[in-house]
Amino acid sequence: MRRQIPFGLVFIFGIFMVFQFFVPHEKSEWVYEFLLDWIIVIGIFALALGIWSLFKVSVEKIKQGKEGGNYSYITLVGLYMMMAFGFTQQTGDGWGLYFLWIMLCSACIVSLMRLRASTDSGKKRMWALASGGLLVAAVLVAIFDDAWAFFLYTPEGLENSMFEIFFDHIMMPILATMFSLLAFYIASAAYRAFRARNVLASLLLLAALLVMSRFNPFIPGAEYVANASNWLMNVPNLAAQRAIVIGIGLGIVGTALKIILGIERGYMGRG
Amino acid sequence: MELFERLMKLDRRWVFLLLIIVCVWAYASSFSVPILVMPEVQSIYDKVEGLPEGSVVLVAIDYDPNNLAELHPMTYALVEQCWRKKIKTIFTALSMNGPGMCVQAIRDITDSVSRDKEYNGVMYKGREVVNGVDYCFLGYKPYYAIVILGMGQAFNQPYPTDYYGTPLDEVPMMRGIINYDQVDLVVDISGGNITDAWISYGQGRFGFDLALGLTGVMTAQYYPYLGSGQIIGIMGGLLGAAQYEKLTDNPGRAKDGMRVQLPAHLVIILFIVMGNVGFFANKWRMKREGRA
Amino acid sequence: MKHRFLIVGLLLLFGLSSVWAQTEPPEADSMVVDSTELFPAAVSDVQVVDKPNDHGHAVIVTWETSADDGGGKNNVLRYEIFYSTSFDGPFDSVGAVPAGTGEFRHIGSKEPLDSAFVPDYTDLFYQIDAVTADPTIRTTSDVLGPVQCSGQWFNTGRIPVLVAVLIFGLLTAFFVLSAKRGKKLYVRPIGGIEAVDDAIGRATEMGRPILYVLGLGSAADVATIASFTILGRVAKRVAEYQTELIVPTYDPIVMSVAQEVVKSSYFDAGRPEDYKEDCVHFVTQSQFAYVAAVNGIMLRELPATCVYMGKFFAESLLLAETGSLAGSIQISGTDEIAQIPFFIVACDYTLIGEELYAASAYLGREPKLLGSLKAQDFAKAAFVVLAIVGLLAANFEWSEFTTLFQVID
Amino acid sequence: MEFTSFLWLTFGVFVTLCTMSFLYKDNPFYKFAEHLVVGVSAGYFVIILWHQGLVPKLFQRLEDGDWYFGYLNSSHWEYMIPAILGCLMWARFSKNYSWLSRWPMALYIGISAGLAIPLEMSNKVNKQLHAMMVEIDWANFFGHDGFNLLDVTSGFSQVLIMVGTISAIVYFFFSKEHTGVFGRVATFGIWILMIGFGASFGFTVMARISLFINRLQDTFDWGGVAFDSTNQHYSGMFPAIFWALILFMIGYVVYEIVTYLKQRSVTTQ
Repeated sequence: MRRQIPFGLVFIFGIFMVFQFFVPHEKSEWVYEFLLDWIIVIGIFALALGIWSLFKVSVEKIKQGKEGGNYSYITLVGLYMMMAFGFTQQTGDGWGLYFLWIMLCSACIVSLMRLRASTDSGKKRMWALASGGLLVAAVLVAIFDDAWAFFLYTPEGLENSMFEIFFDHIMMPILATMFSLLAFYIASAAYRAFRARNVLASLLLLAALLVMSRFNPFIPGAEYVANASNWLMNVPNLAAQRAIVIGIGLGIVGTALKIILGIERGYMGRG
Repeated sequence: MELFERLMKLDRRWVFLLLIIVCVWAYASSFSVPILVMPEVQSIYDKVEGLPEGSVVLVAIDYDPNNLAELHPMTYALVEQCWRKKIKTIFTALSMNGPGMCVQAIRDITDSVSRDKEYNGVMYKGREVVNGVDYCFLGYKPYYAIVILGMGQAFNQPYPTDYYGTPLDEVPMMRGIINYDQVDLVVDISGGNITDAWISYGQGRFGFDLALGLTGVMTAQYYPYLGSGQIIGIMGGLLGAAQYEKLTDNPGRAKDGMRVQLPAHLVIILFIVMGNVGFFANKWRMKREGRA
Repeated sequence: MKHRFLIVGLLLLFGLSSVWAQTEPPEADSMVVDSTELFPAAVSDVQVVDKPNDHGHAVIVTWETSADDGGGKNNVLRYEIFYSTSFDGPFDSVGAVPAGTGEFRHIGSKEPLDSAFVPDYTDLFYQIDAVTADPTIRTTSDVLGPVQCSGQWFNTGRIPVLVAVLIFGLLTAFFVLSAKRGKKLYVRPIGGIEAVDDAIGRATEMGRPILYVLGLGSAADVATIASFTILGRVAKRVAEYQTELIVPTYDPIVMSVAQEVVKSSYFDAGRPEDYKEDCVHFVTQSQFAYVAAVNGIMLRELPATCVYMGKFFAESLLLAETGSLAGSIQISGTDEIAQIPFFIVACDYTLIGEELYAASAYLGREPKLLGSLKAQDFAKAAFVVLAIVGLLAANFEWSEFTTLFQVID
Repeated sequence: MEFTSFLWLTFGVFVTLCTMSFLYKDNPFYKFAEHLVVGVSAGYFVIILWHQGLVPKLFQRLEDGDWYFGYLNSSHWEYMIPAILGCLMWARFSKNYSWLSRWPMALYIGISAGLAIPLEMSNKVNKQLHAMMVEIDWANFFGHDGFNLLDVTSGFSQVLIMVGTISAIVYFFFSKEHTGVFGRVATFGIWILMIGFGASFGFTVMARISLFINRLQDTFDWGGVAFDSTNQHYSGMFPAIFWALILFMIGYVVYEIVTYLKQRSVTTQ
């Protein structure tokens, strides 16, 4: 039963979605939109599992005393701060005890992590007391401070200036720099892999070299190279892409059919 | 022989180091790289250069901030060339965020034209560029296809006033300029599908000279129009912008970008070549040793 | 007699006056023409029909362009379309199209509270104005209608898709059934797939873990689902060899499914006690933060083998280069075309596009899974034949054939 | 620019450099940046998904109901179904009931697999097939102006696209060994694939280097702000902080070099 019902659900909803594509009527469209909302809502509920997993793995690293395990504190405090910023916003001009509250909560998170990570009961008790005390203090601050408030159902938190600062000056620089490392990796990958070992590797190498020289004024016949690289992008590249797209399309349809018909069951656990 | 093996198995951090050094050096220094000018860019330049003083060029600023890096340099080079040669320009912005781009460009270029400067060996005196005399900015209107068609009848039909609210009939430079018939060249600088409307509704119906400035990724798909003669030229991406900056002898951000791009590409090519030299030398040696 | 003169005189006078009147009106007429000349001819032959193959709330209006559009006075600039729910109006403007166009699709909102709402099963009336450069000078057509719009239960424009899906489904079913009956299906060996088992063996020898990256896809992407099957296979071997497995994930649902898959693989291998739930863990839903974390894992845990299967975007090269820095054997497969070149360059084995799906069937080691591969081959063969015939048809102007394959959305 | 903003800007440059240091090797600075960004970005997406996903898709739909009626008196009571399914996902927290979480997972996969079949068939197969049925430009077979095989729109190029596509499809046949004529066509197919891959690799290099130029630009801009005395909030602290970061960086580089040299002398001994 535990396995049959899920496969039944896959079959029923899969078949419905296949035929929905051919039925433009408003009623079928309504069901379609409703089902897409299901997917979104299920995905967001599952995020709690993800955050829990992140917490568990971080604590585990500290517990095992792995090298660099202490960095996990940064992860969880960062996670907590961003969430706190996103749900709060100042109500007047000043911030009141907001930063004290943030600090108290962060300390509470850290002591909770220590609580889970410690093994002997004496330490466990100490950290339990500490986190309990900090939590009470944080709740008290939250109750008695009027300078800021929680906004759960309205997006005021997105305009919290700390939320914006964390986004602009922590997230964006690191993510953009991570992306820009590609400039170096594309160079090292080219150096490492572009060797004329055989015909295929040579073709790959020559095509890449030609396109990379498309604006190089130092090589003879520069204009010809520019035209040739334009041609490479529009003719062989197009042919290659089209062939792959068709194969992928059939591959997706084939795999999805097997999933719906219950032939392919590898994605579902047993027991 | 050891040298060749080393060439093959160089630590990748040397690649990184050389690339960083080259990029930072190229970015911080002010040398210029030779830029190969393609005929499709040259033709735009020649067209503008051949226009007499007092001619009219329509520059359509149809991009928004995310394409700014590639397309802004084209606007700067082209408009500065026009204003230095005392060619009047009409600006339109048919994309939602276009006016912001256009206002910024007008402000910066006005500033630049007010100084004395030499281009291609010709000295130009700095002069005040006056709104309504040297240029007219029409602003943003939705439904670009209809606006493009409307301007074919009369500019004041889709745009009764200019961007700043002056009735178009009272703008001095628009006297005698009724529709595309009085415009000598239309340049569409665009990061989206407005280009298609300029080609089919604008050029296709009214037959004016049309040149395009496009983002790098878009460029390839518009070459067919060049072949069929519907457009007189294309500036494609940073590369096209740099070529235009070179032609107008007005180095800007695109040439700065190319100053980094070219050496960086050369470094990568150099490493590829080194790797292959090492590879073949090694193979040759192995063969020889195997025989011996 | 006297009267006769009078009558003749009157008649003459009348005649003259009529002549005078005739000469006079031309002048008046030319003045009138002057102003009517400004007005373009109205559009003709207008037809309004319910837009087919849709959810309703939409009408297609077609017309013959005005005689003064592209000819005659050539002063039509655009057509403005008006609609009303009653014959007498009032008519609301619903849009405009440039001159030269003879069709307007009035696509309304289906939300009754929306201002652009167009009701179904209600009489609708339309009017079209031919508008000149001066918006006040325009000619309005007669009121047209009534027309009613409604939603359809079948989209005829998508018949080619339905036919293709049905034929392909039948082919798949046929091959799966014949495989079930014991017919041997030959599938040629595929390089990257063979490498998976060797790579796991190598990891065991070296005592280093295996890193399995499911990519940035959600569980809604078929590529990710195909990757789950491969993960199951890998996890089973890992359990048999008692190697460590690390699966950092990008999406919580993917994490949950992957946990189930790995867990059941450990059960299958007879080592449920070795399964640790945290080997499949969640990182973050930000592309490059995820990459930063996975890169860190690679350099710290130094996996012997990295497997990348699923959907990958710009991070493909970042992962693959770091993996090669860590000295891992790398096997990749993605259906994201733009990333295939980077995997090819940086990885030891790459499954190109559909080979990813083939691998999931092939590694399952169940003959019936191979059935869909056979069906895909048949479909590809049919595709090639149809493309060649279609090309010939297009060149010999046999358009009936090519339109058979056209999908209209 | 105010001093606190400048401090944040400096922090941005600092984490940029931390991330950059990964090019050399894994080090404490990279670990700091990595762990920080994982936490912050995870929190960011929780907030975004909450405010832009859960609130409009679920809470706003149910808000006209009462929680003590189980929201069944809401005008969109049917949205309790996804809410319940979402809660079923949480059965995974328990060992004994975790099998319940397969229901929402099955729905998720079933719906998306069903969605994919006709959509992919239409976009990736039917439309591509129709796109291949083109009229070949026989009049300009060898290019539009004289003999020019590199003309993208010439008949020759059209034929080559057709032939290339078909041979690349042949390469992907799984049922037949690549031998004989079939093998030769498949070989041509993989050639086309490789040329295509090489070209798109080479084409991407420029975009990737632009990304690095952007990072350089930001860093140089930061230096500009540090010494911009026209700034009304400018004070001696600006360049002081600039030099502090630069010195810190140089110090770290020197430290790395010294440890490297020490290690080398140990290994050579």
